[in-house]
Amino acid sequence: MGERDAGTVKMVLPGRPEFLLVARLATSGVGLRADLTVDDIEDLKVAVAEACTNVINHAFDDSVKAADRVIKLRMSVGNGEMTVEVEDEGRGFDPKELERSKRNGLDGKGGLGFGLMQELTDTFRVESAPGSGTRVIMVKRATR
Amino acid sequence: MGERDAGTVKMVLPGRPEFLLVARLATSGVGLRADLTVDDIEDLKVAVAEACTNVINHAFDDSVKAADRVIKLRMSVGNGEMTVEVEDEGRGFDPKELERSKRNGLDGKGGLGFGLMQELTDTFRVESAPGSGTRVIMVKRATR
Amino acid sequence: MQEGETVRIQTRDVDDRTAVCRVAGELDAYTAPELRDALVALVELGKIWVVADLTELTYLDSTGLGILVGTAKQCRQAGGDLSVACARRNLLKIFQISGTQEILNVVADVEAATARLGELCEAHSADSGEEAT
Amino acid sequence: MQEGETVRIQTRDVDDRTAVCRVAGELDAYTAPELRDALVALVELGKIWVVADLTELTYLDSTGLGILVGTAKQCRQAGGDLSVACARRNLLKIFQISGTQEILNVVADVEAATARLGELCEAHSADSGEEAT
Ligand SMILES: Nc1ncnc2c1ncn2[C@@H]1O[C@H](COP(=O)(O)OP(=O)(O)O)[C@@H](O)[C@H]1O
Ligand SMILES: Nc1ncnc2c1ncn2[C@@H]1O[C@H](COP(=O)(O)OP(=O)(O)O)[C@@H](O)[C@H]1O
Repeated sequence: MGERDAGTVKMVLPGRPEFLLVARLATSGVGLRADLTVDDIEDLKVAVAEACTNVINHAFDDSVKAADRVIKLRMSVGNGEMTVEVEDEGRGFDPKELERSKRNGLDGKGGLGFGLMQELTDTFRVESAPGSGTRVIMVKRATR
Repeated sequence: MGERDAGTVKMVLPGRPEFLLVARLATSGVGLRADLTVDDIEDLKVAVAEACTNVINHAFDDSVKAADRVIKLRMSVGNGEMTVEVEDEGRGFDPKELERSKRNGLDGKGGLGFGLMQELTDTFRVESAPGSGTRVIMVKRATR
Repeated sequence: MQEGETVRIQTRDVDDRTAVCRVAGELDAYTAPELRDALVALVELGKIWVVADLTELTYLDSTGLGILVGTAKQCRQAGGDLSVACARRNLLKIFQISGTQEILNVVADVEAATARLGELCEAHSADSGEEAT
Repeated sequence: MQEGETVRIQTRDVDDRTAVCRVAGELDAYTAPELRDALVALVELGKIWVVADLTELTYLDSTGLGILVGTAKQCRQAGGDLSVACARRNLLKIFQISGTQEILNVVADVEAATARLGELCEAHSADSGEEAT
């Protein structure tokens, strides 16, 4: 099914915690159509939620109007895998800082989110730079 | 919660049956945030799926490329209700024809989809004209 | 079972003219073709008395209704009928507002559906008998 | 219960220093504040031995983990500890890859978690005893 029925779902969600559920449910729905297993879908739901939670927690300065704090999701199915992109037009950051924050782990401030995204997906990439927004790209392969 | 947490979720889905599930799941997620009851959410899921099924079945001529056959969904929460708009840029039709097709009911060809949308929502409106796409607007009030 | 994990269809013969078709999961325009094929095959095999067991179905819309109504007609044309077993509130509402409760002989469970088909069969034989006299 | 129908939290005292906090449903950045408030209140009331019963939790991510780790630290600072009861595969994976299995004393059920806290309490008393001598 994965190969024949390639397709892309795009979403724009308010960057607020109450809409994380919608991101997870959409991930479930697209994941089923990508022939992911139930376990793989659970993993991807967490990875997607982590990326969205980061947008909510880190992307926007207080100056940004509520209506402009949005999360853009792009989920595509095809070639036996599911790809999710989570994008914001927020403050961005230097991904090189990640290594440092990762080492802090749970004891420091953060780093856990990206760690989970990396472990729970097959491919994981962050594109970001201070002042130019952030895009996280994650791929989960259908294993059945 | 409904009043404070107003917000809008926008989606673009491929106009194909396998993505109806994604539309229903998103409806569930937003419905929960709109404080709809489980029964009201079930009703709205059917109404949304009917509108999407119509896009899949009726909106596009064979000449339209697969990538352009999309369903646009807009779900918003606020004022104790949830509003869903289902839109396509397909062939459109004359809503006046609806009354006729409704009378045919199950015995004729169709009319059932719009009938269900009307019965399962609190407010229901169709905007369409031949050649200019279709938009269905449905409102479900939170009863709890 | 997770929501949306497609539809699951099982058919079971009761006698050479009667079968129960159990439809679990979600029935929409994506999963409906599978049910349509199963029901067409059933009627072609001469099962013209069909119980559609929807007691484990969680989602139904006009596409599924269309298939059930179409099958009911086919059955009746062949001298049989169809009865739906369903007790879920959200689905009963769909039968009700679409006005298909009677045409589909909607009852609460498979036992009642089988009994309903028995009644219809008897009425049918009686009719034929009357015509014959 | 429908997916996403929020989190449900129940706390139950075992003795004047021990409590079980049962967290069912989904724990994300939306529902986590409710758990944080419940756990903070518990520790403030002197319940420094806490079982976090996640056996009916279906979703957990870094926000929930952060609250559990924070509470475990608070408990330990006050001379107690926290133990998580959880047997769901997808959640165990989250504890495992985040390296929080040990710090959170993750075990399979409430009984094992209570036993684990008992051990830790004894070890603690023994330590204090040693220190005292
Ligand atoms: N969307 C984003 N916009 C701006 N900064 C971000 C974004 N996502 C992550 N970051 C930065 O990367 C850091 C590490 O993120 P993460 O690993 O998820 O841990 P945490 O969110 O717990 O800090 C964050 O603390 C933040 O500084
Ligand atoms: N999105 C659409 N684009 C074009 N035509 C539509 C659209 N939605 C509905 N229609 C027209 O309205 C008619 C009635 O729709 P409906 O009540 O859902 O019944 P059915 O889909 O079973 O025909 C359809 O047969 C079709 O001609």
